[in-house]
Amino acid sequence: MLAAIGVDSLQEIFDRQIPPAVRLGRALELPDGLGEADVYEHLRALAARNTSTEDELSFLGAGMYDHYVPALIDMLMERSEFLTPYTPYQPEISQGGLQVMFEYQTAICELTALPVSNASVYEGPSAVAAAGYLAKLHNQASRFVVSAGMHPHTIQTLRTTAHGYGMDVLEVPLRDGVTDPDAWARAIDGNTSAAIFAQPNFYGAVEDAAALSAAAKGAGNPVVIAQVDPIALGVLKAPGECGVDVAVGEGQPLGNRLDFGGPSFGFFAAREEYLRRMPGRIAGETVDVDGRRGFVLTLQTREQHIRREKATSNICTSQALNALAGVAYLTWLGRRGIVELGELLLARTHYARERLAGLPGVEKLHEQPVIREFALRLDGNVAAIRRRCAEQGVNPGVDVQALSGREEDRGVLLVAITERRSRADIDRLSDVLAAAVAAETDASVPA
Amino acid sequence: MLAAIGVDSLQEIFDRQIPPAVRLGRALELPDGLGEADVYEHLRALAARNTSTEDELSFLGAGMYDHYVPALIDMLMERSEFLTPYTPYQPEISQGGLQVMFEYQTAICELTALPVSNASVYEGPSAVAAAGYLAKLHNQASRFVVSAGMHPHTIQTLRTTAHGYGMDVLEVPLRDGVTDPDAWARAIDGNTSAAIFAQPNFYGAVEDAAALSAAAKGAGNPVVIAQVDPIALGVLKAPGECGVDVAVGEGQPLGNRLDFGGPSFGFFAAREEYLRRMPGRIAGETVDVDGRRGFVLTLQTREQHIRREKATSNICTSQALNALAGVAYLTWLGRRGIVELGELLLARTHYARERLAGLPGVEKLHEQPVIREFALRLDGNVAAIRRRCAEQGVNPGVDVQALSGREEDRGVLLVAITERRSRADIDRLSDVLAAAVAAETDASVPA
Amino acid sequence: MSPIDENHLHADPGIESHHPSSGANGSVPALVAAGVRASPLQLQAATTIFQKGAPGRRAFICPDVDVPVLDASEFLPERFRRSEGPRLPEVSEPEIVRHYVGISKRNFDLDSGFYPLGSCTMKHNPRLHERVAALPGHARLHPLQDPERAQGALELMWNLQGALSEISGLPHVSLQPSAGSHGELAGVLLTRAYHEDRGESRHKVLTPDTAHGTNPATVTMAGFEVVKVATNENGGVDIEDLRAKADTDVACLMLTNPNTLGLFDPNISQIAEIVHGVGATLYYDGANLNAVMGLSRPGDMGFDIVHFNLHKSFTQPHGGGGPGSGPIAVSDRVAPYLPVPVLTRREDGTFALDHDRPKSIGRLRGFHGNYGCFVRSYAYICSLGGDGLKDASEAAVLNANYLLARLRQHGVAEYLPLAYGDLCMHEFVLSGGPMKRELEIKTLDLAKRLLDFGFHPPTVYFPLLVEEALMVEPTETETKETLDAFADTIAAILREASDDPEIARGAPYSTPVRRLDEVLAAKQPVIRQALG
Amino acid sequence: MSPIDENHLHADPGIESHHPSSGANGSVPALVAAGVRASPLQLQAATTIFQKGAPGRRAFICPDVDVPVLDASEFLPERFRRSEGPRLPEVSEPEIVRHYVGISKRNFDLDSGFYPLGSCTMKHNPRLHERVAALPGHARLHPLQDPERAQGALELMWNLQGALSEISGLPHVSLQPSAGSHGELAGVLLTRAYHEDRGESRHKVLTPDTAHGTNPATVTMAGFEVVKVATNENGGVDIEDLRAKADTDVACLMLTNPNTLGLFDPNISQIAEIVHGVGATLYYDGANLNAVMGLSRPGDMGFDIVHFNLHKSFTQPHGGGGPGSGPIAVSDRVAPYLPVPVLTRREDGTFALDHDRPKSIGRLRGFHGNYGCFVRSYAYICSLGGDGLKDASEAAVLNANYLLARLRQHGVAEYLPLAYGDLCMHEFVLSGGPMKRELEIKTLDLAKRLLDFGFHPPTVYFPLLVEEALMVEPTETETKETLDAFADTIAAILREASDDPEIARGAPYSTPVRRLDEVLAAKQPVIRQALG
Ligand SMILES: Cc1ncc(COP(=O)(O)O)c(C=O)c1O
Ligand SMILES: Cc1ncc(COP(=O)(O)O)c(C=O)c1O
Repeated sequence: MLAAIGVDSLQEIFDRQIPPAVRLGRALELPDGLGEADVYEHLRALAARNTSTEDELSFLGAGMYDHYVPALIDMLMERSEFLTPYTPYQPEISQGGLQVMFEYQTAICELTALPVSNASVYEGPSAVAAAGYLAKLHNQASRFVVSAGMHPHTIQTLRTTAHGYGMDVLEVPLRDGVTDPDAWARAIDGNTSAAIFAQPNFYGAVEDAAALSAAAKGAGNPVVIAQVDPIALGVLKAPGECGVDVAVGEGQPLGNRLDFGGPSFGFFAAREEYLRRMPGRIAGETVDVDGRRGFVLTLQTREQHIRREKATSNICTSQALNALAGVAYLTWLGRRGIVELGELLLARTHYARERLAGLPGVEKLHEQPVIREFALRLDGNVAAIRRRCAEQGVNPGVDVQALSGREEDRGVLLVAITERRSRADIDRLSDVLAAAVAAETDASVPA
Repeated sequence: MLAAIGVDSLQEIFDRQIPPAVRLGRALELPDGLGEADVYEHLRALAARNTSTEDELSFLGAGMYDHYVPALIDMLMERSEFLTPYTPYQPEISQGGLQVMFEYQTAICELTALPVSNASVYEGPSAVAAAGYLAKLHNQASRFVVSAGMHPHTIQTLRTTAHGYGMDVLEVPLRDGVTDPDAWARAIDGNTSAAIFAQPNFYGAVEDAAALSAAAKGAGNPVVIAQVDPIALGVLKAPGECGVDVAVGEGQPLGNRLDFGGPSFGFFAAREEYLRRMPGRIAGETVDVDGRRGFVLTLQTREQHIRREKATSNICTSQALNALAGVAYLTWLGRRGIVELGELLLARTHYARERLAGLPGVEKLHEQPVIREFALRLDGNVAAIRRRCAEQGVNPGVDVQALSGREEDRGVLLVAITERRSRADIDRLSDVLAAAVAAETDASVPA
Repeated sequence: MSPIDENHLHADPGIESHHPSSGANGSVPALVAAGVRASPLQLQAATTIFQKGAPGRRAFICPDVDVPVLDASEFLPERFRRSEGPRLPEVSEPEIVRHYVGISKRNFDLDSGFYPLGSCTMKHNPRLHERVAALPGHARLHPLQDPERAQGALELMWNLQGALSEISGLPHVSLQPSAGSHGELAGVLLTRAYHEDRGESRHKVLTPDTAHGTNPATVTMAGFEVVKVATNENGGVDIEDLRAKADTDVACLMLTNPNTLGLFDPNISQIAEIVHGVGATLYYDGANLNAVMGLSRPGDMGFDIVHFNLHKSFTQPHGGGGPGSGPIAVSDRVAPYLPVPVLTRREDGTFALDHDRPKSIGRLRGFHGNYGCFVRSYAYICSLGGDGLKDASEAAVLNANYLLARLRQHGVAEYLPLAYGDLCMHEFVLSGGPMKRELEIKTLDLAKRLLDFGFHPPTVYFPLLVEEALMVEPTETETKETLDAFADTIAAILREASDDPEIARGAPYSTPVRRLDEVLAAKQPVIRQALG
Repeated sequence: MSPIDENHLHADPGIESHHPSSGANGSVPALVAAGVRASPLQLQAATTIFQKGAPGRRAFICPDVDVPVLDASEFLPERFRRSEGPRLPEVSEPEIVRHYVGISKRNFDLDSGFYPLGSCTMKHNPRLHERVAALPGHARLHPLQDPERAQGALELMWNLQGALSEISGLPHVSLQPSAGSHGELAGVLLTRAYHEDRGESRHKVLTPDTAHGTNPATVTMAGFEVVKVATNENGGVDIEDLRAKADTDVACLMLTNPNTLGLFDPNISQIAEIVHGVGATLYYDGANLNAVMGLSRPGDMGFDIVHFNLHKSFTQPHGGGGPGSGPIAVSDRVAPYLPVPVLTRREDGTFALDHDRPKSIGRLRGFHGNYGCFVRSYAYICSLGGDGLKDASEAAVLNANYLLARLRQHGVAEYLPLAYGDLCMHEFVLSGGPMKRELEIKTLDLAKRLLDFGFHPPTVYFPLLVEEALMVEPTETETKETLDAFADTIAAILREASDDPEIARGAPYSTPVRRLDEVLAAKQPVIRQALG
């Protein structure tokens, strides 16, 4: 090979290109390479030091949920044909991936009752930020108004990116567990670029989405953006039916593993008028020279590789494989299944909330309807109570203040229910939590 | 669908065919069906009640070994194209599976240095029985002479099947850990259909295969059959170089999981003259009508579906997928790797044997060379010693008497080494075993 | 990882040019003219892994020798050492992956299309089963682990035994046999032991002429003589012939019910009476169990011994020819002879393995049988439950009858009449005799032409007593749409043949290879890659 | 499981005949004439999952409602309820499997062949990585698990950060960004925070005209103005132009080195000096890191901020367009602004997440980043070790130069000259200008013709400043045989074009679909399946 290149040594190739001053004159200080079995053992040992949802009875949620991932999804994601290709730049040999995107877009449009969807963005919170950027491009107004009921990570992400292009972010507080409608209407005006809320909100409460949308439109002309939980959309009025312009969300609950937070995908759907400002890939239908139906990446003039500094987003690699899991999961659930699942979660979540709120030292944070998750206020130190539960193999949920850093969240526990948490599991949680709260109360009472 | 069939109900289809007397007039008494997540949980709970080689430091062997199975093998075995087809009856759409068989046969011929191989039989012990049946068909003589150094399961399996067609089985005892050469020569005569030994033998010892073969041929005209460990063949003189006629063995060490004993595969190789008496599928090369190279199942006139009662075996479904794992593993090891692995096992096994035999109350069962496994004699109750080790998370090996039921195996422990058991692991075994033997000795000494 | 090695680095670029190419991309296919569709798979010459790679390439990285190394002959005397190692391939991991992924694409499979292979029960293989079988507690469990520390596995086996017992209507189960024919061998050896224990030596076993080849082959291997029983005009056992042949030399009658014609023998009780009347046992080949689960039980029909094909009725994937699993269930009188060990449940609910069975026929293989298959089939039974299994059989029979009805349409039935019967159970057998005579294409041609349409053909030329037989088993996991498409395709091929039979005779055209010369393969067997 | 349902049972057989067919087998393809090879994939009309199935079919079996059910509106008032559920597909599990397995076969992928897509580093994806990522301790770990009970995950992240730091020569790492362009956004926002913290408001960011599209797009999104820097005749940054544009309004210069021409900029130290001289930061687009691992470090070249593409250099599989992961490494002066949380190691060796970083730019997404990708890339780094990473880069550069040499042969170089330079790093860019003029085929035609030979084409029409660009990146995991075959195929296509350019212009012929009408797709966008 060297002879063909016309050099005497491999070194010569580098010597002729990299100036000595910037050459690394030493070996990298990294451990020696290992054989496959040893790497496996090392990574297995690390995994063993994590307590997964397989190792305890977990009620953690707050954006990512321990739903069952059907085995066929693993199989599909591990097929070389889906796992290893790049973005489908050559459509003739990428019809599989492109058709998956097209089907995925169809499923997201159905879920959200909105007419257009892209083929995925990174994940939930950054999807909201991406929607905000769409609003900025759309109306060049100066402020985002967001409900304080959004996930703290979402608000933080939105602030980070909005700061880049000089946009203000104004938070509207909650009242009785949901976005305060008066404050919401007051906050929105002609300078509001987007009005953004979560459905259900971070504390599990179902917002009156239609009312929020209408109020926003009444108070100005913002793009109304909702961050929605996709599983809840089996029973919940769809964003498209509530006057929402752009619906985005975290796709993990749809057939994606927890993976300590990623990779998953963000979904992004909108009204028709926003189509040409959407970020990311969009697959579209067309025909080949022989008239066969086929799919291509379309409307690429929105994208960075064509439009460069004028692109609607800088996104390039997104989350195609995770979106495949998403559409395969929705297909697996099916038209009836998604409704049944929603009803099951409603019933179990209601049961769990009532049962736990009946314990001494435990009360509901709010009375709003909940679907898959709910917030409680505990009489005692949440971290300490959670530690006591953990000793019993139960993770009772998220310590909200630890996540949000907000003083008003002190004592708040967020409990998530999935189809994997049976009534018996909920009863066990109830017993363990009751004991933990009682013990913590005793411990904190000076003798 | 019923209208097309011309019946009024599904029931009618059965009523018209199954006499009432033999209809099951009730529901099956089985638990109700479960959703996928619940079945997963149930099977996971059962798995959790097994102590696997992932859960303890295990030196179990005696026919199946905890070698590392490379991840690419899982991927290949889970590909629909390999996992779900039937036996390749339609070669034009089964070239993948047929080529795998052809490559597998090539690899087995290379391993054994014998010119013909079939595409797999069930597993190790029944492979020996199948080889015995080949000998019976070949020479119609009346007796199998087998070394007592064969795996007890092998001898039992051979006896079970030989009894069916009225064949005697005569065991030749060991001397100094290997087949007694004098007894071997004495046992074999003109009525001996097959002379059968294991290499290495059940107690880990390397037999003088060439001498056993020559002695057998000298004393009669039996088919010489060796049951060989495939991993050991990286360093050990191959059966084909030792005068062996038929070499068979358990394929599990080649890229197959332990799976509590199956499925794995048995390999079966022989000299050319036995080709037309081989059991099972054989893939052969040919061309298609356009002259393209292709593969088919060949020499099918040996098989049950063509020859029925005159077939060389009744085998139909065998172990194609496991054989795929086998050839993929051998490919992964590669020409150099299989030798390196053999040398590593030799060195570690030697180290382990010397180290353990140096412990008080522990001695070598024999002084013969060993490759991957060795037998020790413990001063104390093996079951009790093993229990003590298990409490420390170490499984020191197989309690031979529990397996063989033979009185002379009392006190014998069989210790297997793989590339997954490092020197540090062996040192740990040594410490734990030393303590266990000492404790057992103390406990059994009357106070 | 990197396939670049010393040899390449310094090799003259020309030096390796004689090397066979590396997979899909390795060869420059003949350029095809514009507008002509080339099938890329056909353009790839089959190249084995032994023809790929280069000296020094590898995937496995051996752990360092971490113990003292002596003179090698200290470990193993020179005379026991191999002079030259086996000439295994020398390839990097990427090459291995591409090679096997590449050749996998030359396989048709159940996940890719309809596979109505009669007698094989090609039902969908749920992926859950692969997931649970791969759990380390199952997959990395050593077979000689102490039973006390393998209680989950033993419980699983116990539960599976119980389910198989309930489904078959026979009280005792052994999971040991490795596949159907291994189960047959076990069953016939049990029969031998049963008679021997009673001091009888019987030397004949009856099998109908419709029997699968493994039945007579098993009989011979178990040291018995095969006696064939005729089939009557309805496709069932010819009772008169049976009566004539059933004497006290007969050890056993082997039957499958429904039989290989897809027909349930209405005389089954009478048959059982005749066989039991002469003191013989009745053996049930369970390959066709998918027709009757929860509907009719072999034990209730009078069978003494049953084998199951977990890889058929209980959806263990076929793997291109295995693994399978062939458990057996038996009646009380045969139970004492079951293979060792026998799984038992102790008072305290724990499980143990009983080796102390003095009348046992012994072992049929190492360890406990194909446990990995048990896991999958047990998962299947848990998923479906009792009612689900019955639903599955009902749907299998419905699908078969619907497809049969569709194939009795004008344009098909004239050429491919149903061989026997009217309705069928889970499968049916057509005769290609009229087609051969009138359209001048054989069943083989029809089968090969089906390949061009993405269908796996039915089983062909079996059972032997049907001329140009075509044995169709759709299974319950196929949709009506698929059945319709298959029926339409058969009709279309027959129409095509009536225009021009050469098309079918030359088929297939679109497969990775076209019709292969099987005679050449058998005459000059090349069964391994020649190595340089 | 069974796709048979009530509806079907009683439906007239004709009723569903209007339903689209079920997958590979569902449609009766037009009968092809004998002797003509039809590509089976071309015969299948693309049918989406929404066009399959039938009412009532399903895969998911919902657990029973095991809690008291109230009046539904107790749970959720009617006005919040959806009137009609989403019209998701109604299909059984076997149909889902066949559908997606079927369409997967319409994809080309890295395990199936050579994929020299420039700038994308399509190196082999070892399967070990999928195995370890799937371990429940990683895959089922909730992101809000208490750090105390996720120490294995945090240690893995810590180790990965350390490795990336060592490889880049920059001391601080954040793993949070989701892909390369997300890393760019993080980096440019860091630059903004850095300047703002110093009381400066700079509004320009420089990018060379060879830059990847994400660079300028990012600049805009982060609220800066893009200023282009020219490329000199050697393919490097035009120093004079840079000097002219580098003023105190400039916040940052974004560069990749080697650049998108595959060339290492010999003036890199001088460039850094100029940029730092005006107080700006130097940003390293790490997409081309595969050329220099263990050989040269961005930190040592003077870069302040680097992003990595774990899905390129560190072999996280691309998944047909993600997931990826785009960690960043930064110098001390940029460190205070890193996204929260920052991973820290306590005295006792345990790990914690620090949210208390007052100067932080904040979060860029939820949770910790794409941890599943970290697992894979960390496994890769463990497998290769320091030396192995260097070997990988060396082999990548060797392979690129070898392939370049092979393409400079007679019959190719005349038509496809190297755009800039002489040697290259891990990739190189050819110009199809002469080919277009002399053979009358465009780079696009050459690319499409390659598809017929089982090769993925190189990146085309990028970088923009090269006429009819063809950007070739073979990576280190390809064999010499593959490179030779690719070079031979390019030569053969050019020869073919000199005989008849129409062939390439009409290509591809053998792919599941042929050239697609992209204009139509954009003009009348159909971006979802119309539902009945
Ligand atoms: C009727 C019948 N009996 C027995 C067998 C043999 O079963 P196996 O292949 O599992 O050995 C088969 C397999 O095709 C069969 O169809
Ligand atoms: C040079 C260069 N920069 C940046 C990117 C963007 O990376 P990502 O796709 O991970 O966002 C790419 C991806 O193709 C690239 O090639």
